[in-house]
Amino acid sequence: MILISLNNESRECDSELALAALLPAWGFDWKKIAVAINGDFVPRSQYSSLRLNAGDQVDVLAPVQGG
Amino acid sequence: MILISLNNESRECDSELALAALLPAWGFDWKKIAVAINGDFVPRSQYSSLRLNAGDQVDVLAPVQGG
Amino acid sequence: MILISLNNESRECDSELALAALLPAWGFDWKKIAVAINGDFVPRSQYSSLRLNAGDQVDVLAPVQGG
Amino acid sequence: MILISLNNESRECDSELALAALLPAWGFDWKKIAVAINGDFVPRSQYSSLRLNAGDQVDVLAPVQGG
Amino acid sequence: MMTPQPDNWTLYGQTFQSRLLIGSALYPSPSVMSEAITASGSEIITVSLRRQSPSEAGGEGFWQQLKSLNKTFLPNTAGCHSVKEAVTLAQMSRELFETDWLKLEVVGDDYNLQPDPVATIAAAEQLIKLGFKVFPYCTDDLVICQRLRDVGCEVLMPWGSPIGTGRGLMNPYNLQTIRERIPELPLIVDAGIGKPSHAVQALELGYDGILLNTAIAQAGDPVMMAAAFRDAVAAGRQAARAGAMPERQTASPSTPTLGMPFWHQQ
Amino acid sequence: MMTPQPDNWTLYGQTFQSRLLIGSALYPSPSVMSEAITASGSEIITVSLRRQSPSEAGGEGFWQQLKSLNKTFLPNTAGCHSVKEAVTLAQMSRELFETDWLKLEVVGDDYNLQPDPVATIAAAEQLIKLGFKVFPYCTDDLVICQRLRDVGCEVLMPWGSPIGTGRGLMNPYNLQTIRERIPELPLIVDAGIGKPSHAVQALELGYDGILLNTAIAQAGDPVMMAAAFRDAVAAGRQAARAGAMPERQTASPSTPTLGMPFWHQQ
Amino acid sequence: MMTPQPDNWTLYGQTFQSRLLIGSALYPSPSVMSEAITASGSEIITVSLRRQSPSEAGGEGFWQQLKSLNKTFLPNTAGCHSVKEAVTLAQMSRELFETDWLKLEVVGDDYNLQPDPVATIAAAEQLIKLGFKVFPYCTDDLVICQRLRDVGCEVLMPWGSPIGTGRGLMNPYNLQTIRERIPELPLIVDAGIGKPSHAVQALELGYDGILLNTAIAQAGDPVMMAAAFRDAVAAGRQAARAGAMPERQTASPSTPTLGMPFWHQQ
Amino acid sequence: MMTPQPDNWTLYGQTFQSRLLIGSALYPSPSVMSEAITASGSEIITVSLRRQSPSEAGGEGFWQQLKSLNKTFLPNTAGCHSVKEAVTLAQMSRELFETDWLKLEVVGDDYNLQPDPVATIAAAEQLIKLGFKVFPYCTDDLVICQRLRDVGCEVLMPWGSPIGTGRGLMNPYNLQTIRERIPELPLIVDAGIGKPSHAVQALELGYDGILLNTAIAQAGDPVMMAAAFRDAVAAGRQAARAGAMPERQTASPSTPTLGMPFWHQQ
Repeated sequence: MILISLNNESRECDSELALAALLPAWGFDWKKIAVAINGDFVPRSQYSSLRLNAGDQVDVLAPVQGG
Repeated sequence: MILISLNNESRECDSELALAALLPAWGFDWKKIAVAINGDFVPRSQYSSLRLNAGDQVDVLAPVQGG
Repeated sequence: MILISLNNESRECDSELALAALLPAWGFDWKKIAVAINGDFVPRSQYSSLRLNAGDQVDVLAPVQGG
Repeated sequence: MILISLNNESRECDSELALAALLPAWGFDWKKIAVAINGDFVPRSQYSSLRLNAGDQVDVLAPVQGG
Repeated sequence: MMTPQPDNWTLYGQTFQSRLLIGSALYPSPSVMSEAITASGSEIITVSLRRQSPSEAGGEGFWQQLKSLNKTFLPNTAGCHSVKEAVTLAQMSRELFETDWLKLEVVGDDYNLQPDPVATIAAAEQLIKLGFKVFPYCTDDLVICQRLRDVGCEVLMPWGSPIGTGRGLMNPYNLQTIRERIPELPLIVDAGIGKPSHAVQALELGYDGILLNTAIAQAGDPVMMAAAFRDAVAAGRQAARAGAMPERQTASPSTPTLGMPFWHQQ
Repeated sequence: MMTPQPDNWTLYGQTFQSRLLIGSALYPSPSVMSEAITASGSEIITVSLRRQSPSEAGGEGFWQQLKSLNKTFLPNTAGCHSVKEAVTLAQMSRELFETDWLKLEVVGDDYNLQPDPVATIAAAEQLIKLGFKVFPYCTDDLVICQRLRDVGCEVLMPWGSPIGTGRGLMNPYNLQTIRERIPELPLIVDAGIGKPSHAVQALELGYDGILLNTAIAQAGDPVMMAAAFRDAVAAGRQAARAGAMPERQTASPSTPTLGMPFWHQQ
Repeated sequence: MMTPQPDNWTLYGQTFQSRLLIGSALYPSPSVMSEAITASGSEIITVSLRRQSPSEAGGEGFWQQLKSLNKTFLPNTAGCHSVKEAVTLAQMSRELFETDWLKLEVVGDDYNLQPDPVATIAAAEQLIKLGFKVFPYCTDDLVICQRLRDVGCEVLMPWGSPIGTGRGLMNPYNLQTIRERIPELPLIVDAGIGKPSHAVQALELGYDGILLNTAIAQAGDPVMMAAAFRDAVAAGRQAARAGAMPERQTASPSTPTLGMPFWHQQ
Repeated sequence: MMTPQPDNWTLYGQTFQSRLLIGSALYPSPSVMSEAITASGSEIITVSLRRQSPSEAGGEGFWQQLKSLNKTFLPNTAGCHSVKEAVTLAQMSRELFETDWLKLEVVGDDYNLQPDPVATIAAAEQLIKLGFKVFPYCTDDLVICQRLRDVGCEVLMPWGSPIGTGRGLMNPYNLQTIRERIPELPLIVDAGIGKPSHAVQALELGYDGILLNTAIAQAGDPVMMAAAFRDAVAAGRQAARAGAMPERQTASPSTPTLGMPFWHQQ
């Protein structure tokens, strides 16, 4: 288990699991969100292969009102 | 015959004739004009009785564009 | 004695006395004020002769700041 | 002799002479002007050593009104 | 839902939908005039009277065409310089146009063509006694407006700026003061409107309508400009009813700031 | 004749009728938002991205409702303070909203929330290389606008005044200069619009459209205000096409002076 | 050379240097009032009359202090709502202040405290027959100003904006029209001046002087503000005499473009 | 008491009394230039460099005359369109005028002659590394001003309006924002000042000084206009220090209402 930050809250997670597995575990539907890690965009095509490292800053964003 | 002013042009006219007779003689259709004499309004009801005096200033007005 | 209004406050005064006598009695220095009675200006020249009537409205004014 | 441009007018000049010699020859008092060659500033300290090359663009500037 | 519920207004007991009163002068041609008036959606048209020379039937052609539009006519006393002239011309208008409505104008100065406040009040008083329904053209002076109300005017028409200048609302502060102090009467900005934005501004200030002529008649394309003003008064009126946001001194974001990414507590 | 012929405009190859772009934030409720957007006639809606906590499904409800309106979406980068943040957020928006359109905002100061001109140019250049169609939010600075054009922006969005202030067009002179010097691109006034009269003024200046949010969302009646702005942009656009009368220094009468009665030559 | 040649002006036959008329009210203390009046360089001070209760000698102290400044006094009729009140108060002022000068004020509305144009004209006419030299406080209405001139006022004092608002010149266009149409009389902007820039603007428009009170008396530092206004009227007057450059639509360089370096003909 | 206590300000460690910086161009004659500069009380004069043809000694005469005034000179880079040109011209100025002061101008557009914000920042950064004391001429953009400060400019000179237009302060809101957000640096309004009232307004906003040329040089009487601006900056500065009354929405009387006569309680 490693410690990462999810939307600025620290979380433990299994460093063996790919993002594709972590997102549903965290309660996200990948079709309704977009992801950045450490300030870099992560396209959906990488979800299945990408694994997190300790201390990673994960941003999971969803649509909101905009002006 | 007396001398009067019609719309600021001097005219001779027969002092015996009423306005009702003068207007058509001058080429006016009374239904399409309004009349003032010496700066006072003359209602149509008076056309048949009213006779002019020498020096009278007659204004015959018709509709025009307005702002 | 009669009842009059002095600067909108009711006062008793002796109807026999002239304004010239009343003003000092009321504490006014006539050189430093101007007088109106019932809304009309009363020049100083009349102070010695003028006597009040019951119900007179006396205004005694002095210089103040103005804009 | 080489061909150079002086304040955007073409001139012939002796490639052997230093700027310190050319300026008075051109009628300039070095204390009252400043010089740039090919768009680069040339400080007075270099006048005695600096020689021109064919095609050099020489700007000789003097004080004028400014806003 | 897309169209606001009917929002009529009343002038001397007569109800109208359009808040645009329009003049009939200065158009490139009578047919453009008719098209522009129709495009404007206006229901009230100003007209006037001038000396008629028997020969020329031009005036009459104009009048036949205008009558065919079936609008309400508002005769004016433009050009009158005295109470007497205005009263006489008003009486002639009433007989010929068969209406007791009157746009009262008494010119006070030939340079800025502004209304003479004192003569306008005197003329309004006489005309109201004679049974006229007076629409007084006046300056943006609260006290003059109050006096016109007190002699019996049931609508007031302060200027935006001098007629024909197209400078819009020279003094919004005065116009706003009049609106606040005379809430009970319909108020119309008359004269000086040059662009649709001026008309919108007038209605945003709470004015009930505007009266203009030159801005449409002298536009590059009068018919399209008439449609522009039709939409402008609709926009301004809805804005006044909807209630505009307050103007703020400092910026504030529209997009939510909560949940902004890439920011890391430490 | 009463309705002007179709007058579309094109943004990055896509054609639209409405000249009003509208934000989706700050409405009293989602249903009012939908009604207001519909009433505005707008075809382009701005949206954004924020951190999502799995628990709350609120955001999603909003997004489902907005999608159902079948409008074109313009994601923004509101709140970003650096080129890097803006570029990352842009890429996430492209994936999630499935559009390469982007309203580029890089905040330069947290007090007036104005765009950072230098960072905006740098970000625009990167994003265009990445294939984005950039709508840059910028100040009313001609040279900044020219540089944004030169890096490949095909539309420019100078501000009217700081976002959320509702102060309208602070500097019409600058906006007019930009219009005159950059005739080849569509120009949109973004931010600062507080009232319909501001919107009309922008289009009278020759601007192609306006983008606003607070003025409608925070109005007393957002739906009616949306209709007011719908009519305002129609009015302003027609005014620009029709060509307004020139503003004059001195008055000139609309009613003809020739044939004025009661005047006697001597 | 550094100091412009003497540039006096004349009011009812009396000559003055300073173009600033100043009120005596609203100062934090009598001593600040005296200092401020002195610092302002003003030669004409407005005063008034109110009911005196024998007890309080406060008023008298003020008056003794003011008299010691040896200025010209201009009594006002502030607060009067009718011709009758104004005429009576004027007569009392003449006797007590021993001057036939009078600043005529007849309030027309208690909200904006504006002068009543009709009553002001009537009162001016009566007072002039009674031998007064009337300084009428009026609105910025050309026709009202002309009537005041016609009844014998030899100076006119249109307002800048409502008294005490400090909004400056609400309607420069009207003020300029009055200046152009009434070149023969001295004109003073009275009321509404809030800052020295407003005073400069009034004199740049060709006005001969300004009258103010609150802007100095209620400033953070009334004495320094008085000096600011002293310099402001000097600046504005010299500007009017010197003749300002014309305002231009487009930029033009001040530094010569001829002989610009680093530019190479090809 | 009539003269305010000394109120100096400091630019790059040098102290001055006058808050007016003045240009040396566009005067009808060199002697008028000298008289005007003297009358203005200005202590800092802007100058420039141009190509010198040996023949004409005209430039030299001008320069001798200007030197004799013993003022501080501020050379400019007017006309430069690139960082390179500006840096080279700056170095030549430093050698010839024997000063490291520099008014940095990098033209961004030949129509409005506005500074190029991006190039101005880059040039300022280079010049400061080369030891120059940079006075950057910039637009009224807060973020640009902050960046100029961050690269080491110790004074900022945002424009009022485009050079030579005399339009005054086009955007007081922006200028005020810059003043509030950058309290630590002296701020000078450069370009666009047309009348003394504009100068007063700038100083009332809290600006430390103004720089102008055309408004004086092209006035009908440049010497008198110079004196007008001398008094204007004095007025504006004192106003800023004294603290102006707050602007009010509604009227309030200056003359006391208490003790108003002719009023009878019942």
